[in-house]
Amino acid sequence: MNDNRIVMPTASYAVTTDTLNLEALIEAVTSTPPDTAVAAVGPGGITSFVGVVRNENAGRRVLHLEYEGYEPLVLRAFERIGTEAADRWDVRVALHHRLGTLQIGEASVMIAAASPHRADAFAACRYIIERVKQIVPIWKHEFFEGGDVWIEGATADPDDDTARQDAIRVAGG
Amino acid sequence: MNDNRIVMPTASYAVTTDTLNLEALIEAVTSTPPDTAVAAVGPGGITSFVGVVRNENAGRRVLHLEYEGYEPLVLRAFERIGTEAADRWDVRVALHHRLGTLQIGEASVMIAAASPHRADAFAACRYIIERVKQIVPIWKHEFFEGGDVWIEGATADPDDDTARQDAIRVAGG
Amino acid sequence: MHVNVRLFARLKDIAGTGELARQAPPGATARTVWDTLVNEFAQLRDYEASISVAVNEEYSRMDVAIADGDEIAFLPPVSGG
Amino acid sequence: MHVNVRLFARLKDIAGTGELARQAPPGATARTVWDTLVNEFAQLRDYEASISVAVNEEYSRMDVAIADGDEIAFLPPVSGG
Repeated sequence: MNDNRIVMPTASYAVTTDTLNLEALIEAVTSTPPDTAVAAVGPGGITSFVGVVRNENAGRRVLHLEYEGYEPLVLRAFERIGTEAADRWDVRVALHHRLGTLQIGEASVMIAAASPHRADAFAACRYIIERVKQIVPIWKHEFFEGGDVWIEGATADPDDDTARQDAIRVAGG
Repeated sequence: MNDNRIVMPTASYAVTTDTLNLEALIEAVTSTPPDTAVAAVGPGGITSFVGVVRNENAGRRVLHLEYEGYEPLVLRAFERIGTEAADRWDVRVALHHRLGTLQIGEASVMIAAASPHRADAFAACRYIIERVKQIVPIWKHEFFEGGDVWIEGATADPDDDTARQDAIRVAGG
Repeated sequence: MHVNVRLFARLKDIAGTGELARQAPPGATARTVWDTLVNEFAQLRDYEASISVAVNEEYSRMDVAIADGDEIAFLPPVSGG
Repeated sequence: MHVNVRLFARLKDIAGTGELARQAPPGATARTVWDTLVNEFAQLRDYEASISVAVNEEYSRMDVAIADGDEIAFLPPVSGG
């Protein structure tokens, strides 16, 4: 982390076993004007992403998921990702992730990004979900018809610039 | 319109003077399984876009906006845009636009897109807002400090393929 | 024949109304109706190159033939979102 | 010196616990601690090339020197979202 980074007082990060609430994220990125150019003008667009537990994965019929996380490091990773996004785009962001048992159709992750420029809001929102999947210490334990399995995706390495450039590229710049 | 197009029974289109409600759009794209592959698997991701009235435009301090629309054609344009999106990406979509007097910070437009694939959800959501600005017969009457002006953007031509390709390109494919 | 004209946004301000009933000769197109309006409200000429037209609540073309009772809407460049 | 080890997801299943207290020699690195665990729980070796490590709740490197009382967390490939 760079101690010279701009403080984003209204960025909202949370990891919780409670049901997620998109309105809370949108409120976080639009209310309480902070001391930034974004607030002086007000957001023109707010994008959001909600990740939902699907009933199918890799041909297996999924019954439910259990999410485990290393909570203090999850929050630090959220801050890192949010700062990366705010350094690159003119955005205020929110990022909430749920842990514990989730049923099919429940939301596991919610992201919101507000910006005067809709291109920035879209790019930041997409970037953040890609980075969540790359470096946030959370694991899905999948319970399916016939067994269970820990899902393993990316080796987490926040300093891997190739991964970060991939996320920037997918986000469209 | 092509009469052979797949009917998307849960696509939700609205033009209203009432306050918009994002939860209603997300409900529309995720509930009531329709007879499509999307519903069989369930959405994995839901993206949304909310357009908000800004307090500044082209250096003018905006006081409020009045949105006027040709309502029956607005709804037909919404259906056209939603069908274009669903033909290209594996998505269910919702698109609501507000008319009448809007104060600073109020939402003028809301879009939601649900898909098993987050790339599709992001692309469709972005495509839809671009197309709204290209071809939907709605006009902003801006009241600012010192006067008022009708905002005029794009000449609406749904058959202009260059404009449509621009929207596809901006959406990332 | 008789047509119902709809005008929006700045076009409505120029004409002072958003709904006008007008007569059109047999064989008239949407452009015939537009030209009639430009004769009546000179400022509409500024929109010559940028208007869109809808006939009976569907986007159409200026050279489309119109029929008795049609609703012809002239639309300045849009600014939704 | 004394370190607190945290294991997650499948690593926790292999070790049968998510929290272990272990001794480490002076000059030990995170890798020293990992090697100790692999000796104890052979299945952990499968994760040799894919684990990440965090020291005191911050991402770190396997070759970082550790200190008495440190919390060393070993993380299998992540799958959040």
